Amino acid sequence: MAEDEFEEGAKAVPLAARLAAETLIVDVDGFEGPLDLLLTLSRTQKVDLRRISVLQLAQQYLAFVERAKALRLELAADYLVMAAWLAFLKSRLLLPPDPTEEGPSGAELAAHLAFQLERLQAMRDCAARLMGRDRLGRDFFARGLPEDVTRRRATRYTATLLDLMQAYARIRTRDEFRPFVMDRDAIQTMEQALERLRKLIGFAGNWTDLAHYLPEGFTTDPARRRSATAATFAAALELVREGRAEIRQAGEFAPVELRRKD
Amino acid sequence: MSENIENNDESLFSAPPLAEQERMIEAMLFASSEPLDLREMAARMPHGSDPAEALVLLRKRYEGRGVRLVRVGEGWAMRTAPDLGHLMRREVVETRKLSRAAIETLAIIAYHQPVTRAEIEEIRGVSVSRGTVDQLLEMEWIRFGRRKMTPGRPVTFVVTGTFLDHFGLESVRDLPGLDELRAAGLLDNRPPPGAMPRADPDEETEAAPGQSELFED
Amino acid sequence: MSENIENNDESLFSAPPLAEQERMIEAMLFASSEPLDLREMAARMPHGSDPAEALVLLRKRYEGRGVRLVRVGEGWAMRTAPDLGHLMRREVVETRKLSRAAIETLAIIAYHQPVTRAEIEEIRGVSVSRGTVDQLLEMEWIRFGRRKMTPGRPVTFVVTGTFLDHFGLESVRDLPGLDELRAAGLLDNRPPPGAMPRADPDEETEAAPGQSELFED
Repeated sequence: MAEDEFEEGAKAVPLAARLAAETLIVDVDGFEGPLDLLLTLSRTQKVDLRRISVLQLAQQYLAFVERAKALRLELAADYLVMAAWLAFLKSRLLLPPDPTEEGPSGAELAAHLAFQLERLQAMRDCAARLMGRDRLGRDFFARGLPEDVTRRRATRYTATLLDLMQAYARIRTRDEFRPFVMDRDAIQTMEQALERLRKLIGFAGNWTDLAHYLPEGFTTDPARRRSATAATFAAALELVREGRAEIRQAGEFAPVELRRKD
Repeated sequence: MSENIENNDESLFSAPPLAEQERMIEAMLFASSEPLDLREMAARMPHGSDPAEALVLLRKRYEGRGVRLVRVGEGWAMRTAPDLGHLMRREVVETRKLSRAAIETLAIIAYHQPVTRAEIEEIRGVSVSRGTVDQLLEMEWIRFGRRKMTPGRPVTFVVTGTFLDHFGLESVRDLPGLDELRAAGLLDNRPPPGAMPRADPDEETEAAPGQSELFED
Repeated sequence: MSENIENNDESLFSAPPLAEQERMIEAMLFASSEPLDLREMAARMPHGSDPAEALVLLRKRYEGRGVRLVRVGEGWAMRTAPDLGHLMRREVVETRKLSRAAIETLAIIAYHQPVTRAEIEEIRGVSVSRGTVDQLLEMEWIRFGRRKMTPGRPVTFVVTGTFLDHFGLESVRDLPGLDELRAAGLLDNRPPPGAMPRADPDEETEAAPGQSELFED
């Protein structure tokens, strides 16, 4: 963001003025913020960053800002904030420390700035070393013709004990089978469902969909199904309350499952 | 300038050692998205190289390995060994409910074992499809029992330990009896009809060869 | 104790010989352009296989070859030897040139990870543009790490396996110069004494919604 603002400001300068300016100012849009500029300025000192004169650096920076102002260069806000801070640092470094004053000393602030510059330089060096490494797709290569893993679908069939019992009961009563509930109307009462469920629950060792507990003849006709579902559900809750069964549902509209509690 | 001298030196000193050429074609064949022919390889290698000779070495090196050097048309390519193809597949398991025919067949086997196919058909009142029995066998929920000492010595079916495990039963004797089923309201109060519906006698004989076929498998 | 013996028996009987396991991982690693980790390999191999042991053998086998077995973070991959890169000019994939800001940001994330956006800005002394981070995320060279347990719980960035693979690094511990930097204290999170000249004090709080937006993506 700051970089963009700065670039715009730099472009506003007439060509003649730019040519007249010092190298640093010509390159001003090449800087990535005030810290970058400070790092570049520090190179003129030609010393180890650990032994850099922060005072000298502050003066260089302030001079740069002055020149930019003289050229009516619009400096981005963060460059000016840094200038103000460096002016403050400069005064701290020049004046003898005031023991009554709180906050970090000039020397501490200067040391931290030197640390920041050294760290930024170190990261630049690391970036360069990183980019100079052998790189995938340029210096070394992956398999050009990968053979993808194909996914194969396998179906596993399953059934519950209740399915098995119901199936057997269905066979043994086929043809002759007329569930007594068929003689009544399309209503299964909760008492009926509860009586039925009490007998069935003993066989429900594993989680079984509540829908499987609906009595024969109550599963297809929507009205009967609704009645039996409501009654069976209420009966299931009753069994859970009695501590004879456990009930669960994985999520909204997921099947409600029931299991005996041992 | 110095580069020129180097290039000259290189061609003067002729091709790299064969072992180095082998490394080169190994890398090229690995990285290439399509088979490479000798001409292409030679074009990329230092002057004087002989990819044909290096290929022989490389091919030998990969003999019996997990990857092989194979000829594809005019070119050469690296391919995984065919016997390891199963490693390139991943299974996705999907659980589905057993069909009504299968669960009924299974119930009959569990309650009546050992039971022949003809007996299953008699109880169900319909013929049992080959697929249904195969499916239960494949799931290892049923297996073949002893042959019955009746004419034709038909094979029988029994349930397996896998079956008991799945349904959490210690033995088939733990299956609820008819009385319990009735008490649970799963069976009508009226006694089941004395005579079971008989299947078409033709169906039974038809089923017999199917059984022995299954048994052979 | 008896269990141990049983386990040994089991693996003796079921797992294929080590040489065969080596062939298997060779085939799997050859077939994949992406690194595979031990878990993935073991899942595709017969029960009782130990890809770690076979990997040691395989790595040795490919030492000095045109193709090498390299470690990439948690995974393993086959890659051509870097000294043969010149033969693969045709395979070179032109990567988008990264801006200086992006390269520096990447280096800072790699060496300081997990690192927050504010920390990156502190190191670079300039705000990090959204586009720079987006580009690195899109290239899958960086990803979001855990949120920092500091006020505002800012998100952090870390480098990915793709990053390690691209730069041929076994792990972030192998980043060049990491030890020297650490010894010099340049990776310390040294808080600035008193108030620091921040470009915009509001920036940090402003950045927060942007960050969480990114995080949601």
